[in-house]
Amino acid sequence: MQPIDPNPFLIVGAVLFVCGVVCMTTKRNGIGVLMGVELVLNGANLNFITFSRCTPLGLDGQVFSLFVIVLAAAEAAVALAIALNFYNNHLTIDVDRGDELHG
Amino acid sequence: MDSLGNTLANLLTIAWLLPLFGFVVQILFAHKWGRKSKAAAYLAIFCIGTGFVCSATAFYKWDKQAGHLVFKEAKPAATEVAEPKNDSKAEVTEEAHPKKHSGRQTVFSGTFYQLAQFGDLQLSLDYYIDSLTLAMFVMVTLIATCIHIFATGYMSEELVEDYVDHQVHSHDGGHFHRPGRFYRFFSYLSLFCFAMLGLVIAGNIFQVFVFWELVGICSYLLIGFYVERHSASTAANKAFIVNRVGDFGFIIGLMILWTSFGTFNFADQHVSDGGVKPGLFSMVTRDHHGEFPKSADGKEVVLTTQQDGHGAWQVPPETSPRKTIAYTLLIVAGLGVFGGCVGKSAQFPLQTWLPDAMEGPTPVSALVHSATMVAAGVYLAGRFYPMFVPEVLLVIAYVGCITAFVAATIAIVATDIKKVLAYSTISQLGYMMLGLGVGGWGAGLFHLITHAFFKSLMFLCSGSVIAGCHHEQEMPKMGGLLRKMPITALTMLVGVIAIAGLAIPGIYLKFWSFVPYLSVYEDHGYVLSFSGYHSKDAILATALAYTKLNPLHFLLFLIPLLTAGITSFYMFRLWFYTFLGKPRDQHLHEHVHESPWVMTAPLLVLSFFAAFCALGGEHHGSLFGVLHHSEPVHVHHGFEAANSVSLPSHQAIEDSHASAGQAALLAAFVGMALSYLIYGKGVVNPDEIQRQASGVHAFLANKWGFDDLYDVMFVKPAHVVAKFAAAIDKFVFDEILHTFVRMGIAVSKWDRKFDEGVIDGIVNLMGNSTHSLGISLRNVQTGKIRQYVTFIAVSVVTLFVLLFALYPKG
Amino acid sequence: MHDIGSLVDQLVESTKTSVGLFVPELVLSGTIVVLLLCRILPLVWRVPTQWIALLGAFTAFGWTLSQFDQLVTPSEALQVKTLFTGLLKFDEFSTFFRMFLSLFLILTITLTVLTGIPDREDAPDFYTLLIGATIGMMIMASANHLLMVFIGVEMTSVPSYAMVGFMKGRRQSSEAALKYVVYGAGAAGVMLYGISLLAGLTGTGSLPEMAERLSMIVAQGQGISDPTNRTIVLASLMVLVGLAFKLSVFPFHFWCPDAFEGAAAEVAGFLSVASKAGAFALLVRFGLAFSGQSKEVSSIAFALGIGLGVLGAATATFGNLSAYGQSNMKRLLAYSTIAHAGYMLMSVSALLVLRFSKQAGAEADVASLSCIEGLMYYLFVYLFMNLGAFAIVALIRNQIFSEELDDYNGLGTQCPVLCFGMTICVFSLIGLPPMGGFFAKFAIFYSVFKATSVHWVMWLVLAAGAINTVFSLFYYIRILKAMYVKPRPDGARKVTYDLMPVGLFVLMVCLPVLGLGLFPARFSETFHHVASLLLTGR
Amino acid sequence: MFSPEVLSNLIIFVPTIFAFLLIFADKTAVEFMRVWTLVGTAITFALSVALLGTYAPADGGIQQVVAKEWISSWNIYYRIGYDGISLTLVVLTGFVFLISMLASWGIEKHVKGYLILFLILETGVMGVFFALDFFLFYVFWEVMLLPMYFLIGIWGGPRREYAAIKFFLYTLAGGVLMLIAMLMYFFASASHTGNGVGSFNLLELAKWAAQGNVFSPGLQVAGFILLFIGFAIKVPTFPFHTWLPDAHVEAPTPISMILAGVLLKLGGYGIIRIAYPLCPYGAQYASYALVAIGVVSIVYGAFAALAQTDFKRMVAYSSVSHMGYVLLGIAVWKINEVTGAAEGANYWLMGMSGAMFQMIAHGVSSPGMFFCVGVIYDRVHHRDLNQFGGLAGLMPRYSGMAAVIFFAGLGLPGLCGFIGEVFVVLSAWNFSKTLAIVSASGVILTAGYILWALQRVYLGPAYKGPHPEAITPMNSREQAIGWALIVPCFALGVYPNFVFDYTDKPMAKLVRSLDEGYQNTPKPHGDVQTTQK
Repeated sequence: MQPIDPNPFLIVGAVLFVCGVVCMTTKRNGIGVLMGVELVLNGANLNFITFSRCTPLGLDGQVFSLFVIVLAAAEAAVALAIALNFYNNHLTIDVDRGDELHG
Repeated sequence: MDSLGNTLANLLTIAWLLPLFGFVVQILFAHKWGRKSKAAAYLAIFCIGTGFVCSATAFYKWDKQAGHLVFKEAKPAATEVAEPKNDSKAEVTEEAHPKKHSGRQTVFSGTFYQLAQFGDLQLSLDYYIDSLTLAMFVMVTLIATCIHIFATGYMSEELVEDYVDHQVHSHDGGHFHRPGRFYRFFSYLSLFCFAMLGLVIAGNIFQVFVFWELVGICSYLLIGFYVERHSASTAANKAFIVNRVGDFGFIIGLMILWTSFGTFNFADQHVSDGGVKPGLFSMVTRDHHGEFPKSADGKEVVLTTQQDGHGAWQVPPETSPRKTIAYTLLIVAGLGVFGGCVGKSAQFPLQTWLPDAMEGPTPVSALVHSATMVAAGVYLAGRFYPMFVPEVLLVIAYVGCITAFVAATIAIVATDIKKVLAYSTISQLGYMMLGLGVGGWGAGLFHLITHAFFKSLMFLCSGSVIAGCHHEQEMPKMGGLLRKMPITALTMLVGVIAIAGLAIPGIYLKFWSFVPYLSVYEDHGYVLSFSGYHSKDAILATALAYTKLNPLHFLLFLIPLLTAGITSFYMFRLWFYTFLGKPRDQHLHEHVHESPWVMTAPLLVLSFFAAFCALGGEHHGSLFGVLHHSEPVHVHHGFEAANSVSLPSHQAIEDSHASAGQAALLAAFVGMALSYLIYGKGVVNPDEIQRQASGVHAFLANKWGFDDLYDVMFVKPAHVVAKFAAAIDKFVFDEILHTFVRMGIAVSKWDRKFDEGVIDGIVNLMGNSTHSLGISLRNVQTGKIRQYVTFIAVSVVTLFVLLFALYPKG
Repeated sequence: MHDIGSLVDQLVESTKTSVGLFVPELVLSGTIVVLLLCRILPLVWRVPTQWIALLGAFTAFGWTLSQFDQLVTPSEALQVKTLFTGLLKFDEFSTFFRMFLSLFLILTITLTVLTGIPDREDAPDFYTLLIGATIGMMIMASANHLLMVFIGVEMTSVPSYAMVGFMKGRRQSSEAALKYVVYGAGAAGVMLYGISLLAGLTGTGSLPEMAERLSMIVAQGQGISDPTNRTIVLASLMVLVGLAFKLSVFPFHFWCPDAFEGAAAEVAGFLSVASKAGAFALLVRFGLAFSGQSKEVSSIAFALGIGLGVLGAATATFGNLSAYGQSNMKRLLAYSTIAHAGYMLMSVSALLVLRFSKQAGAEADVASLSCIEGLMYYLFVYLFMNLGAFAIVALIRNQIFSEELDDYNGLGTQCPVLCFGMTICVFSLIGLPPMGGFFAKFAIFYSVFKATSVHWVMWLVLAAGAINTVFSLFYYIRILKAMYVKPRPDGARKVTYDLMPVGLFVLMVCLPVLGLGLFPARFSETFHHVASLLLTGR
Repeated sequence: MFSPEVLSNLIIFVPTIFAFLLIFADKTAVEFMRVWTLVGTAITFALSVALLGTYAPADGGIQQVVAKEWISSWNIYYRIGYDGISLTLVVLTGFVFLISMLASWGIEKHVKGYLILFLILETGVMGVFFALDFFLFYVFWEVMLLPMYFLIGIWGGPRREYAAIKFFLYTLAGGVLMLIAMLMYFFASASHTGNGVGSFNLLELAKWAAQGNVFSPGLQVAGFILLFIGFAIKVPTFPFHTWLPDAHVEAPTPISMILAGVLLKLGGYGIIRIAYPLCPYGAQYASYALVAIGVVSIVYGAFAALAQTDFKRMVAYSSVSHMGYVLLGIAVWKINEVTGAAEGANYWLMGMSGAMFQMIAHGVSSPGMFFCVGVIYDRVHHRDLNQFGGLAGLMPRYSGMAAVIFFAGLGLPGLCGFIGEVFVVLSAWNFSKTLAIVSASGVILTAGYILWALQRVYLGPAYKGPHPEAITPMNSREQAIGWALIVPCFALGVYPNFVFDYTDKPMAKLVRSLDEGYQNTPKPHGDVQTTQK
């Protein structure tokens, strides 16, 4: 395997991460927020893959990303279920409408 | 301790504790005997009477030891002792050992029990018995017995289930009804006797303070005996609190003594390891010139804490550790203790409580507020005399002088019979203080004893009058009572003559030789007079000698002399006003009656003593001789100081005696004469003068023609001065007192505000601010999930930046 | 390069030994399976679900207990080792937490039995979630690898989200769950990103290896200004964010009050204690991973320690002050848990400060022992007192159908046992002797106090701790005031309840609270022992 | 009959045992429970008297009777023991609880809970007096807090919530400070215990403090300030006193009696037993400030009392004033600025002993005063000083007793209040003339507020307030309490050696060791005793 420059990949990962965070903070739609989460996780995933290639991390990195994908799926499932439940109760998935609990 | 000492201690202790026993029994059981029972009175009389017997016995035993000053057994012994008294040179050697007289011990001290001990500091209840103690004991128990008996009659109105207090009105406007409190009165009296005797027997200044407070509280209880009367309870409070002001000084004095001397004991003490610990009086000694041993710079007084081979106390050598006290501290300590005396003896400027204290029943005024408790201040000043330096004595003299004069002038205008006597008491106490202050130790205490007799007599007489007049105390409503109450009137006259100091000079005393114990005087010329003359004479003589030595302080003789005249004036005014002339209130007069024997008998007894107790005066009199026994050593020689006040020696006093005595007598006669002209003869209408003096009308010509003269020369100035003094008393001293009280209350209010506002406020503020901070923190928790997530990102960045910004370098 | 055969052998061998020591988790997993199956197996369906869950929990507890016992007694019966090729660490420390968690599981299940949440229909799901979360926490406590760190956190979180939203029909519940899941996912994402950076920079995921590499890397760099080092710090920080979220440390606590208020009290009690226990275990492990010879790494860890101390102080203060205005009991207790996390964080901070100070030596080691000991003691007491408080809130809710503080007025005479239990728990939470909370707090202050000799900031931390004890009084006392001092409103309904099981449960929770205060010696010694074993790193 | 070991443990735990058994009592058997509790307190009192009998005053040292290991890894022991200082206070505690129990008969609300808390409180107080291990001391110290909170909070007056939490807050804050000081000493002693763990043993710590080289001056000063504030809150001295009026006013009568009679003494006891012996240098360093605080408390408390219109509040402030004497007496430690040795050590000893006596005396007189307030409050249900009057006629026996007790508070010779006050004041001159004079002025103010109150309440023609029909003479239970209070008032006032016999030797020993401790402590450079005047 020929060595590659990890920096572009890492930069993309970082961008993904930041995009995810921005998405989470700006989206009012619950699904949108969850998508932001996915972006964040995948930003990290990209890092793992990159590092598995460029550092002694090796295969561990790939295993990491596999687990992350699985867990992200599980989390997404639960999150969607909760979102659905929220919708059932509030008839909206605008997260800003959930402001009964505060103070 | 030899057997005589033990005997004396035991006898006096019995006399001292019996009233306490009486008190306890009465307070616990008297209410069971019923309100109509006189048993409490009998018990109290029994206790105090037995106390008198014990005291008298003790006195007799002591006298036997000391050389038969009073009770002679054989003539030779008497002359032997009596003669050297006049020979001051012969006494020099003897007086070097103060506790010994004629080689015999006359001072006895010891300890009852120890209160506490801290290292070598110890506090105990001690006794200190010398002739002064004994004289006081006999005086107090005797007078108290008389007053107890008198009170049995006087207070008999209380022997009812339903007592009507005419001075108190209940809600519905009627008079106040309450159960009688006969037994309560006697229990308080017993407690007072106990406290007073304890004060006298006390062997250390701390113990004096203890009983000082106790007599104070008894006085409080007795003044406030009619608790329902607001004036009474206020007067009681005033008395106690004003006394406490004096005690404040007393405590400061105590603190200084305790810290500088390490002991409170008057007498030396035998400590457990066999040594002797010097008492206060042993530590402050003067040389033959009256000088203290001083340190090199002259500012410190070195205490004599080491005994030489003969048992005399002397300054320890330079090499060994010395105890010293700054001379200024000694002054402050003296002033402090005297401050206590000022309060207790109602001296200027704390005299205001005593007139108010007349709210108490009259026997109380007679016992507590004339004869005994108020005299305790004088007693203490006398007892503590060795510790007073000349500067303190000067202050004492001036205080006494001012008090005597101010009170006397006020007494001129007083119309309440008891008030007159009260002011008179204050004035006489001022005399005593003056006597002590000018170096007349014996003179001051002499007057204390004589005054006790005649003043208690007069108070009882006034009590008899008041009882006879159905609790009317205003003299303007009396008059012409002589015929209705002869015994009272005559005994009162004895008192009046005694206090005025009237005498018939030059009568030889052969006449008296049938009285066995008086035969000692038979060879000497003697003025025929009652007790007051002698003692006042002694004080004025000392004062004259003093002003000769210290011309700067000439007022210390002139004012007392003037006061002697005023005293005579107002006392006779009282007597004339009350007993002579026409009845001014016919209705009252009709119901007046002489008091029963239970009240008049004590009057007779007391009048006997008021007349004759000072027989022989200060030259040959047994009373003065007895007191003289306890005189502090240094007094005899006086004190000559170049840059300070000097004190007269006995010789100097003796030299001034004749002139002072004549002057005083003259003043007394003038006073009496004026009084007679105005009140007795009615030459001038007192009411008229009063009106003029009050300035309501213009000056009125008097038909007798003498009016103007009297008025301008005597009455008006006197009244003006009196009014002024009264006003000063009322508007200045009372005002100062009230201002202090108001200030105190204001401060306390401020204090309360401060407490509730500031301190609590700070606490509450802290509480509230944290609380409101907590509440406001709730706003951070907006409930918006998107904000929360934003916080995550912001926080991470912030923490990252912070971590680097504050990262510990290196 | 190993040949594949020996690798496989190694794997098999490792798995064999590992599985033997992993039995408790496996038992719990089996329980989950049974619970999931029970709906379709009628025979099993007849058995009440909670008994199955309890059985599993008890087995796990017993097993971990025996493991723990064998580990701490000096014998060769069990050895400290890493499991599954170094993914998990099997030592006294982790075993303690596993035991702790399974004990807590038992108590929680018992509580749910008493309160009747969930109902028969939902019970298998609920217990599945509960046990699943517990397994996640156990993994957190024994994680030895960054992957396991992430998996543990996620395994804990995901069931927790569901449990918070378990009361499906309630608006608040769904809102709380949504907030929790979004917040949790965000935090997990940040954490994961940090993990990826850390793993990438060090080239390994294993914590011990990472420590060695770190010291090498950092030593090569040019101090803190070096980009690599900065990245490492940032990455560590991001990992800590994930933990901070679990611990509800200020400023990552926002989810906590909302989630707790929305969730059932039982769930809140479970989350407040259990996830904290796992997270703290992880935090300690993660912190200790910085151990190494390098001064630079130590100084980073030291700085982190100071930072944690400040955060701890801030958390305690924030938690206590925010609790002032609360009227809902669950919300009030949520803030209280935040405050307590702050106290516990102080001891971790003290640990790092002491361990990584420049004058580190034998004395500092002894001192850092006391930090871990204090933390463990605190957690142990906290288990009982906080669970007790939440449990009583749940039990009272079943009586008065309210969790509002105002509705507690005058309850003291109506249900004395519950109120008395609450009193004990509250006094313990305040930290008054003779309750266990006092000794726990004492132990923490003790360790912070030791750290004051290293750095002055720790004085501030200590002062904050002391002041917070006073602050906390205000709102805790409000509970007591409501129950005892205020009168019961006239119209309030009478409360009747069966004394027996409830009383027993309250006793079961409160007695340890008292006992831990009166006789702390036994436990404190054990924890001391565990701490020393952990630190000597056998 | 019993060994001291058994006796002291019994004294601590008999109340708890009684409280525990009370749990099983029937809620409605109110009278039985009261008698039961009374028996419990009586037994405790009897035991404490018995223990006093076994104490040998010849030895000034502390008799340590139990030292059982409690938490070994921390070197914490269940270590109890006593000397004359603690023992007199133990007897006082037994006494005050006994009479307070008698005074508790009027409590009708939740009697069972009240009695249980009452007994637990007694255990806490006794434990504090017996504890010789700092940790144990702290534990008992805080244990008292809990029942006290409820006793005020549940059975108190209208503002009881505020008062209870204020009390709780102050005391807890003080406790936290004490905790920190405790840890400081624990660590500082680590190098001297042999096993490197540190010590909570008060005896050992005091011994090391006396050696002087163990605890640095800085530590001693810091430790002393923390400890002092902790205890001063309890005493209470200005400016930490504002909890007291509220707590007193709101607490029910028996609890006020205990609060004033016993709990305040804990502060003084803590200063004597812990703050001073552990920090001789710090104590000496702060002595001028301490004396000043004491004096300010005396005067300030008296002024505040003068301004009150609430009877109970006035009595509460009088406690502030009276307890000021305690602090003043303890603090009058003058040293020779060259040698560092105590100057006029005997005066200091006198101050200390006076303070000790004042604690006992105040422990008798101030419950008495609160009892007097309580008696009338029970009848007419108000406490406005301006709305009384004439009680002397209506309730003569009560008024007589009240007069005696208030005079004891006033410091009348022959009654207990006098000795302590006057000893303390006398000892103060040696320390500072100015402050001594100010403290002496307290006598005037005290007379002022007490007499004024007496006049307004007892004297005068008629009762002015509401419920005149409710004024009835004291019943026999109240009379018994009154007598029980009056007898020691007199006994202590006439024969103070009832106390001094027991406290003399320990106090002398304490003064000696403090003196040594200060001299042995190496002084920081440039510190030329700036605090001394």
